[in-house]
Amino acid sequence: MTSYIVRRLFATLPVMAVVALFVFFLLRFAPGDPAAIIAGDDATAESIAAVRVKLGLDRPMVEQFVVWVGQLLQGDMGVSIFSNLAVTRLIAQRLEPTVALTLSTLFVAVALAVPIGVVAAWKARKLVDRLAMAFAVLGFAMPTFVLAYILIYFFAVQWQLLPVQGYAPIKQGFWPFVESLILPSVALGITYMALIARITRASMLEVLAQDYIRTANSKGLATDRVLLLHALKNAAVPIVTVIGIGIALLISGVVITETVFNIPGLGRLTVDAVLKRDYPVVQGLILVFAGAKVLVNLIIDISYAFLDPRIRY
Amino acid sequence: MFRRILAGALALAVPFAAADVQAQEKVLKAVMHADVRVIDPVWTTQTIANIHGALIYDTLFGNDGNQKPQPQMVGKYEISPDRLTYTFTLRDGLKFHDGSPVTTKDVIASLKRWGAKDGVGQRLMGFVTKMEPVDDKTFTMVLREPYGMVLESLGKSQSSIAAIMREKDALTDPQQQVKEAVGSGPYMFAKDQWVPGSKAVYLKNKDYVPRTEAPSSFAGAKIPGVDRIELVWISDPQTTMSALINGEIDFYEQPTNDFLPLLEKARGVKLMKTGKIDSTQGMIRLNHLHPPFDNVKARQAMYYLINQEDFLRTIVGDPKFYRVCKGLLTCGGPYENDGGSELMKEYNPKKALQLLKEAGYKGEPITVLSATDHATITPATQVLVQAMREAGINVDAQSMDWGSVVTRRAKKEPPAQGGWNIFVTTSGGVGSSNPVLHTWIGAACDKGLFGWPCDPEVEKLRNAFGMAATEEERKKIAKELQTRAMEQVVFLPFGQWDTPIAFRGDKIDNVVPNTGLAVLWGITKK
Amino acid sequence: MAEASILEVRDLHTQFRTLDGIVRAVDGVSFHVARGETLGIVGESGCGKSVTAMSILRLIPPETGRIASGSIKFEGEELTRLSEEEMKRLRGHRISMIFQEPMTSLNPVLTVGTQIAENVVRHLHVPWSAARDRAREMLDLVRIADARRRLDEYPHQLSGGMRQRVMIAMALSCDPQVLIADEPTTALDVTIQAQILDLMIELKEKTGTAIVLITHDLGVVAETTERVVVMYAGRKVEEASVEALFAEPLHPYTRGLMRAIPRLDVEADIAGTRPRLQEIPGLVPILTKPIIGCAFAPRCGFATDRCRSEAPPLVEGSAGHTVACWEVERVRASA
Amino acid sequence: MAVVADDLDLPATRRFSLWTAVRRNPTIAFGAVLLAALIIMAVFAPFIAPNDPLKLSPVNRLRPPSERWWFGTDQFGRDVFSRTIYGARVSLIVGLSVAAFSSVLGLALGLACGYFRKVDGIVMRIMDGLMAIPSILLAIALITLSRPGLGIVIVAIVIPEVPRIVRVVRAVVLSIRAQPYIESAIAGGTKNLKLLWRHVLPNTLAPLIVQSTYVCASAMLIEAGLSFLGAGVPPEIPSWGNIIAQGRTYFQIAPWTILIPGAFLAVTVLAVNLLGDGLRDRLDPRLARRL
Repeated sequence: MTSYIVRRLFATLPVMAVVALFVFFLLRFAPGDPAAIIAGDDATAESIAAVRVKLGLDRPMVEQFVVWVGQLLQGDMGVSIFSNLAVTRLIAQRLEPTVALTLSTLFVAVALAVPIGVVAAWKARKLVDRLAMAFAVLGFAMPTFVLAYILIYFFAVQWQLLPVQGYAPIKQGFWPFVESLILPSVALGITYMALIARITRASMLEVLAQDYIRTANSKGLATDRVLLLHALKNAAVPIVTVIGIGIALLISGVVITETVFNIPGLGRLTVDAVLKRDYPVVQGLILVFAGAKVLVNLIIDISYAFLDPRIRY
Repeated sequence: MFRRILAGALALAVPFAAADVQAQEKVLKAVMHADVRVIDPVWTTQTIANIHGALIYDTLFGNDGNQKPQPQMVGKYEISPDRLTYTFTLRDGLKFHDGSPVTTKDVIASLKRWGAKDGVGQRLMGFVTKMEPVDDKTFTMVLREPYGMVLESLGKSQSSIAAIMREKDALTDPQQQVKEAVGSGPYMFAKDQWVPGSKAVYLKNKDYVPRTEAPSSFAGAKIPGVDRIELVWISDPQTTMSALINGEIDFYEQPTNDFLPLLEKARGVKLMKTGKIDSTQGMIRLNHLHPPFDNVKARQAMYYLINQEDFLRTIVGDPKFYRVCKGLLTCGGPYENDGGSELMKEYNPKKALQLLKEAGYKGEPITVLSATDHATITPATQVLVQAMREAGINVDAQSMDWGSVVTRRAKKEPPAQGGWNIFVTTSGGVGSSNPVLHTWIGAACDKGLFGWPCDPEVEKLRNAFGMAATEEERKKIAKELQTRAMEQVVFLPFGQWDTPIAFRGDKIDNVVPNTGLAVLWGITKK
Repeated sequence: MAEASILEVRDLHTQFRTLDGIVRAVDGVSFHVARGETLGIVGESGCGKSVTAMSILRLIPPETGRIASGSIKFEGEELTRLSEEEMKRLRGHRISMIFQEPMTSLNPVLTVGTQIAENVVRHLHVPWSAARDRAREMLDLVRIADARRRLDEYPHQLSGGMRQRVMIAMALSCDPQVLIADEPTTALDVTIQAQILDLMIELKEKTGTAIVLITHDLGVVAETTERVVVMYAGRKVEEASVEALFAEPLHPYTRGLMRAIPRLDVEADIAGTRPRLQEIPGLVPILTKPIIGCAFAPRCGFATDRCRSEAPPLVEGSAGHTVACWEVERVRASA
Repeated sequence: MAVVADDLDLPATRRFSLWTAVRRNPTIAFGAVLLAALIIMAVFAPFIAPNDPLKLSPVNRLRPPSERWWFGTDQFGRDVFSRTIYGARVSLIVGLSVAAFSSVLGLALGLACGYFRKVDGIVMRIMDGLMAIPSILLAIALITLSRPGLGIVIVAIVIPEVPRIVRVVRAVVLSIRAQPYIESAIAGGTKNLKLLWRHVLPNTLAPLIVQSTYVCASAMLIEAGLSFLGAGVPPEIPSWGNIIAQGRTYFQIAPWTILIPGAFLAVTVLAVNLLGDGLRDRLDPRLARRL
């Protein structure tokens, strides 16, 4: 197992290299001169040039790239053009909300989706199945922000049950933390619920057609045991795969959700940084996201071994 | 499995639940119009940086609610009879947040840096021949001519305040931002708790010695009212409104006008009209460098496309909060006048096009920088573009976020090479009420603001205004200036409007109307 | 007869809804199983023999199929009228079943021990530890060496023969009165086939469980069963004791099947192949259309116009030997 | 189900008729009808919409739905009904062209990767790299490369989608390549191009078509998301995303500016998804697992 993990980690190096290369040059080709932005509202051409020299933006791109990679390897992601703060610090202080939102969303999505998918597969082609799937597909079709506004309007503004916006770090107490995450996770979770519910249903349908389910039924086992143990455990691998894909997609959804609910996470940091051409921050963030994705894939792959005894590394 | 996860979650939760102890601290949560991204108020003209700066830095003078300069850091001062030599003595008890005393060295360095960067400061420094310390607490400022706006400039609240920093910070190149935000003001910046894009935190400066006079805008006693101010950034106005109604924030600086009826109805929420002249003025800026607007006839033709009611109704809606103003100086302000107003007598797109053609316009595309994410500038631009299209002008509306407009508008190249012809912006009414402080009215050619209007006559009148000794003289010059600037079309005004402050009346007290800049330090929590 | 029978199926009709119409998979089949008896049900793929087995346990998927009519009596109890809950208590307990594919009939993600023990826990209401002991006993019984270790293994760690032994252990773990074995040896090697069949016979002797052995292989029937039911196109076409059937098959279809038996007594030639089997010409009829006359008529060398227009009733050809054929006499004469 | 498959060989004769097609596949029919209606609405927008979707009318801002303005007006006094009708054009153009471009690109790259081992290594590394970047962030970054416009939005959505298509196509190609008949054809000296054209391409079409419907649906949602974040098509173009994004500030005072275009968007995405589900069930039942 350990050697497998090590091999996998090495295998991700080229991917990360591609990401790094891509991000670096993408941003260098983007219009909008960071030096002009840094130099201020009424900067002269000379002061802009001075800033450019100071940031090393006047040097050849290859040299800039090498310098950047060299710093990266030392754990230095550079300094934000706007706030003059270290990129690592900017990312670190926004990590918790995004991780919390992602996990809680995943929890909501899975907690809704798996039962829906299981029931739909169990009652395949019946009314329950049609309704469950219609709900799931509609959840997917609904733009997250529209759903978010509807939820805010009722749960926060009308009934005042939950906060409208913001994020309470877990160190401010568990309940405020949970409270601040409920609406965003539900709004975002509904979208991913659809994805997971559909794959759960499909996977369960396939499993339910298998001989060993017939065996389990021929033993007169209770329905819940057949569905939840015999079937679901077998259906788990594709479901977990999709959950993994879901985490990657979630990051995109997180950007919008963080904006609507005003959660100070990585998503908003990225959008702001891209729109303001804060190169060092964008570079750092995209690397972090890519790294996270690689990590998630690894965890998913390892989890297969726990779900299916036939898989060994 | 689930049991194990649950147990884990609880184990995590328990120690944290106990950590909720800071509840006794009095915290003001305020949502301003923008996020604090730059901590150097001198380096940038952003209003939010100025709000930030006004919390942590002190100024030599502060303009009061009537825009009269009153001493703030200065204890006593003397002006020589020829109005050329100013002697300032700092009052006692001034200390920076790091504990070091404020000395005249700090002050002079700070004024020099400010004078190199800020427009008003540059003008002031243009008259200053030398600044010299007498001792640690006293210094002199010697002028070349009897410039009349010295104290007003030092006490101004809009664009960059004349913030007094430590000497070592003030020696930073004005083109670069200062690295540390250490001032001597009523609040201290908690840089370690700053999350750019989300919130900026200020802690009460317990060592601050306020003045004894009653507070009035930027003048008088600055008494820190709470232990902690959090400037929370919420980009979505509706979310901000809901958060205020839900009691999650205490103060909302600029609620969208359409929300006012909802806020008025909400329990606990109070609205406060901003100060008399603290309105927002809408401006359409033409680029004087490139055709067709390098021709004054073409610029004047644009007046026929401005129906202020259309703009104001679109931006603001309720007539209670807006006002038609066909002048360049704030209507309601001391220098309001009708000089040049007759240029804006009618909306007539046909005539506009006809005049443009007479001025040599041949149907080439006019590049309009169209901001997509600004509460007022975005709709105003849409109204303008529609009017231009109605006239039959070939409009090339280029959409971008406001930040990009800010970058793009600095480009002097022709529109086809990344420049522009028109952009829309706004200006604070307090600054716009004074011809010297109102930098957009200037016409200093290359040295002026984007659009680069170039007219020696306008500049001459602005200088004359600064030199004027009496109020009558000033009023007279203001009218001449506005007439000339309107003829030159330094910008096209499309009206002015008020944005009330919204806050939780049930939770906070001592909110004062704005005079150019939100005053937060005095707010107390119930 | 009725008294001695533990399971009695009468005029069973099982149908499936498909987009092409209703498939009459089982179309009026009757038979009985005596206590401790071994009954063989023989037929080609698609003749409805597996559906018959599934019908007895009421495992026909309700969304597509149903028992349209008929009666299934188990120990005098009418199974078609039991609630689903009552059926569940019966399955795996008093009637159990083993399937053709040992490779796929065991759950790949659960250990062998769990799969056997859960049956015991479910029906005998004993604690898990006791059920595991029982599972180990059963593995010993089906002669799996090192049973204790095997309990914690997963199906993919076992060979095909071992898996079928596990299936048998599982099926017999609650001492059922009837064991329905649906092609239990088809997927196995010939040598393993014989071992499994021997094991089943041996266990039957030991436990007194009646066995319904469903197969397409008359050779297996000959070796294992006491009585045989031959099915074709959802109908019973012949029933007799093994001896009678092999002595004188009366239905042309049965004769056709017999010609297709792989002769175990003929040695394989050097290349390892047995002599080529003779196949029955033609195809199994389409079951969505009502079959007029004898279903086998299109493939039958004896068929007359009557065969093609009128369904033959089951008649007693000789004592205890029934057959559904209009031309019995001609068939008998041709032998 | 296994029982049926085991015991009954279903006959292969089927009479084709519209009714049986609908009955067999109600989702395809439902999705197709819905989508057709939306396309008709988009194409004939100028005849359906009662007002100019761009015309500002400050006097009539934020009017609720009424006889005069069926869906109300927005904060500029523009007719939401007309804007919604025109908005269908943008959403459908984005959805369909993203689906088309990413399919074509993905197909070409996927075929190349699956078939030519040399190409595979490099291209797949790049694809992995692209996939590692969250798609909406990649799209925003790409959009900043050029001045805003429908074209760049389409390109920016296409690029992150391509790797997903490439993967699907490549997987199919690899499995086909392993088939004995292809191996023998290669051994027999059949030209690569001919092989690809005759044997490989037809087999990739089913999963490709199914996949591209999902791409189409998600493209429309991403377009809306980009507009919401202020990085989408220029605001003067009335896309549904823009209508919602511009109305979002007014949700509590003028919910119609958000809910109505939102509902249209949801229904369109739903229709495309249903079509995709139906096609998947019909063309490639096993694809359900791979997704």
